[in-house]
Amino acid sequence: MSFRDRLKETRAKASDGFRGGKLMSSIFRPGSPFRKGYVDSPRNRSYVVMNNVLYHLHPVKVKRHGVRLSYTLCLGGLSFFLFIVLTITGIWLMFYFRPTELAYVDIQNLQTTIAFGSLVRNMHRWGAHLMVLVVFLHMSRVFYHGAYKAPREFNWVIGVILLLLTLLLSFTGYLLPWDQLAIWAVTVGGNMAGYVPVVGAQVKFGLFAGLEATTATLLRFYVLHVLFFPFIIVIFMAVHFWRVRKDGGISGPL
Amino acid sequence: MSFRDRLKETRAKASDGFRGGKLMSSIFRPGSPFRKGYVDSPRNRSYVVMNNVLYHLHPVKVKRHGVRLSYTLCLGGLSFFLFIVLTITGIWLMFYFRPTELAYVDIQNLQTTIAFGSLVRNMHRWGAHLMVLVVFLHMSRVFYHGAYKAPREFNWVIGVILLLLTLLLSFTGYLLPWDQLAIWAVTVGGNMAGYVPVVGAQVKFGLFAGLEATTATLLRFYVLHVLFFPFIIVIFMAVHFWRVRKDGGISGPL
Amino acid sequence: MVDIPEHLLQRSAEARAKALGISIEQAMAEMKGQSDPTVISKEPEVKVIDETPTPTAETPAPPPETSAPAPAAETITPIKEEHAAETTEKVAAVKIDEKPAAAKPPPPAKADAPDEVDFAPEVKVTQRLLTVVKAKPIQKPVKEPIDKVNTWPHLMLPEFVALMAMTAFLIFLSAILQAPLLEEANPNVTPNPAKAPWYFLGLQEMLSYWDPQIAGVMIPTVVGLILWMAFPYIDRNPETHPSKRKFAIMFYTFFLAGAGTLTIIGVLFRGPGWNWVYPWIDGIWFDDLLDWIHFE
Amino acid sequence: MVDIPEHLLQRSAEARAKALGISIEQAMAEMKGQSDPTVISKEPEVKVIDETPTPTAETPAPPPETSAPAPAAETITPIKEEHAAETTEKVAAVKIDEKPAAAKPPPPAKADAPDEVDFAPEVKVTQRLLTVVKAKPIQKPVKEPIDKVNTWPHLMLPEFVALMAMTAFLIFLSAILQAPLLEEANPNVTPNPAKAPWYFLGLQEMLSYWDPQIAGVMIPTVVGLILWMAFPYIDRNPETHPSKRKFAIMFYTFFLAGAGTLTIIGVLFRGPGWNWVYPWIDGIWFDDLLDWIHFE
Repeated sequence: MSFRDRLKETRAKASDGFRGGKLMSSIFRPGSPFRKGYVDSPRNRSYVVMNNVLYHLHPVKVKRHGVRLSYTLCLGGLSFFLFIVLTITGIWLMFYFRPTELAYVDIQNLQTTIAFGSLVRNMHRWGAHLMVLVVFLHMSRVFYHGAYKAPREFNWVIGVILLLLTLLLSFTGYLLPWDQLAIWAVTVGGNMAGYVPVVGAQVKFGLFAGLEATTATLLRFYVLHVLFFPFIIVIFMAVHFWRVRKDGGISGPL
Repeated sequence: MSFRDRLKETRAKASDGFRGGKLMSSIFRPGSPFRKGYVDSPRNRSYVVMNNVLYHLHPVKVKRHGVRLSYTLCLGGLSFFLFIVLTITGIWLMFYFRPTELAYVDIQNLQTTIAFGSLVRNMHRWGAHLMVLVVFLHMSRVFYHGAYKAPREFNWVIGVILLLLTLLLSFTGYLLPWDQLAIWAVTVGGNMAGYVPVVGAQVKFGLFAGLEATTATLLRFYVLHVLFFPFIIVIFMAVHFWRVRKDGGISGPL
Repeated sequence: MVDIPEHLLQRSAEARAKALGISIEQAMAEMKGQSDPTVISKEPEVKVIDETPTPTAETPAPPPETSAPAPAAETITPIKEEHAAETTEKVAAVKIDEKPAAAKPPPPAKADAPDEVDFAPEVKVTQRLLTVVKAKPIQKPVKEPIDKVNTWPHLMLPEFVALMAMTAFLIFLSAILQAPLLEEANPNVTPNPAKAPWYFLGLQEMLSYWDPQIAGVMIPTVVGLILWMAFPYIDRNPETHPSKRKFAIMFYTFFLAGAGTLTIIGVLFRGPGWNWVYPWIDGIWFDDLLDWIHFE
Repeated sequence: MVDIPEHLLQRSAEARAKALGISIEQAMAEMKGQSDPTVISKEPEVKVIDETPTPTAETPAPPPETSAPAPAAETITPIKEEHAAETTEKVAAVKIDEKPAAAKPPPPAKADAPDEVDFAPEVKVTQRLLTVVKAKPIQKPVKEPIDKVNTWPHLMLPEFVALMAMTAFLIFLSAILQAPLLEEANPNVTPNPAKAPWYFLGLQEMLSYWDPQIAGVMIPTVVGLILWMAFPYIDRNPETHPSKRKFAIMFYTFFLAGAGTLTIIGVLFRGPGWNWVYPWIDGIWFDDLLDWIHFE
């Protein structure tokens, strides 16, 4: 036996000992590829999904037609993924942003002096536009497949609420760069709220934190954008995903 | 039949029709008390837990000894509940707070001019202290019951990480009022990080966003406090709760 | 005591009456404990059990239990309640198919789907035969077996590829297209035109036709929210194939085309004073787009 | 093809050898398909199946299948894989307990725990009997049934009461105790003493004894994080009752007492220049506490 073979064997044994040891088997649950003796068996394929807190959003088995990319186009999953990307880039951007008169200067600094600042800002902005689009396409796909029908009626309602929250998130984020584009787009949008019968003026005042878009509006939109709406949307997303499972998974083939 | 009886019957019928109708039965899943024909049966008792996205964090059945208040003292549940309370009061406080030189003035305004401002601020502060205490007590309870033993070893590790994140959340929040108490407590804490061998100076610089606690530190701590650490802790909490279930629920009786 | 549904009791009583040669009412009274049980003089004929009922999740049938104080040799009691709870409504259908030639000692058959931890202990026969209910399924299983595949790897791999593709696309887009940043906000200088974000430009376009109360409030609220949310409750047609729901498809497509047209007009064809312009003549007046042209 | 564990094959071969009067090696070879099957001249004696093995979740035993190319009349193949997936590791133990007198047509017994939607179709016997493995359970179920109660209402009601009590307590506390707010932050005026938040005061107290490298870095990192996290891997004692793990209990209690003492000293007994003071003589120098005394 050559030295190289022996080295290989020792390494394999050490790896097995580590992967079969107390630490790894307490961290990873049965069926994990990181555990010793993982083989590709139906049981382990089930365990991979069941024994991971993220993957267990999926059922262990899905209808065959649901796997075809052309059926769902992955639009629901992509919406969720874009939300995650926006959360991470958003948190990063927050470290360089103050929701005051300094907001515009902060964005300028971000674009010019912070490493990757411009890229991350672009990702956040285009990602937000993409998310509006993808959520809307997801909704259209669901409509054309008639997937809103019993027993999925209520999940459609939640879906519409999620689209609304996505629009609100995008709209409140629109003001944050505090440039002419931001302030006037939000003014146009906020003025629309003023046309609501009876309570229009109050709604507009509440939205703007005053009579027009000022730095008070900026702070308000900032908090709505970074925490209030995300908090709400995460709750609705949890219910949405959960209902998909409970209502019998993806809707049947056409 | 008196008019009153007939009214009662009509109302009961209308209520049944509504609760048995398409809307309510699409919103609420079987076993919900809001559906028509709910009775207290073992099946419905299971459904109540299974068919609710929040309650389904619990198993359908729990070991009898785990229900006794004296066993767990509800400490884990209370930690989670305090986190929720702190999230809600925290979002509310954010609407009146700018992480700049104006922070101190904002807190003063909050206490003097904003309705319920003082109460909510107190709730957030005492709630945070309570959470540190409750999480620590929860951990001690788990230790004394030996509940960290196999197969729960890894959940103990996650629990220690959760305690650490709780401390970090509390510590970063400590700076936000921007008074003498805040800045000097954080200076003492941050200087400790400077004693780390080799990378001490870098860690301290990263924490303070400079050489000492300034408004740049305030912004950094603000973002860490309101979004970064909460984002991390929620992920670990999800894994923690999920592992409690997967590792066989609450640990056995002594 | 488990509550036995009337129709099951009835069927059980019929069988018992036939076996013992007594009236159905008498059998029923015995089974309800209101009368002394008839003494069985001869060995009761044991019937064949073809199938135990398989309740579905949506309309759960009560467990077919025949419990009675009368002398009985055997009952079939699938313990389903517990199990249904664990499998999230999917009841394990336990199927027994046995054809014993004769029955000197009646062949005991016990189907048991126990709880997660309660391993089935040694079965002790504590009851004797009252009667064996002829097994007509209480409800016929009508669902067809569904063709399913494992999520891992058949769903999760395509998903992973989609996520990676989306990430690559987003990073590529962000590298070549610079997000707009105009001059600092100035409430005293109104740009002409002031346009909303693109997803609201359809609405803004409508605002130029009708009264704001209608175009800005009524239409988005009633059409955009209430009608959309209520759609599953309005559309009572249970079909899902497009050829069988032409109206719904047509409705949505019209809506899509209308919203798309309005948005495109708002983005591209509106200039100063919200007047009609041609983007290839007068340029694009949507600020976002103006800036996109400056590649990084 | 399912991989049959060696010990099962062995047991099966023994049974077959005994039934047919051939050597065990021969039977093994036949079952592995390495030799032509022995022609069965007489009706094989059918043995009684007491129990199918009930694999537990932690150490799943392979499904006891006896599949072979030899002529076979019947096999018992509980389909567990699928079902285990659905019930989250809790395998439904299907128990069959039958004692047919003799076997003119061998009594078919098929236990089937199907998937959530696949209702068991009519069973077609497609195999003949190779041999019936005498049913010794592969592993004995050792777990005791656990006394359980429904989460709703027995756990959720106490939880709800606890949450309400906590809310009431917190609101009460917030109404009577005003959170401290000193003068605006001023980097040029250092308070004496400058104290950390209370949960770090034990550390700060230690800092006054030892070098900061030890007290400020080594102890919190090594004791506070690494040792604590690694505790389950260090403590190999499987007992949970306090009387059987006295060392661990003692260790934790000492740690608790030490940390508590240091924290109390840091909060109450340290004044200007981190010198020892008595709170009842010199007052409390922890700013939080100072302020708590001013009730709203």
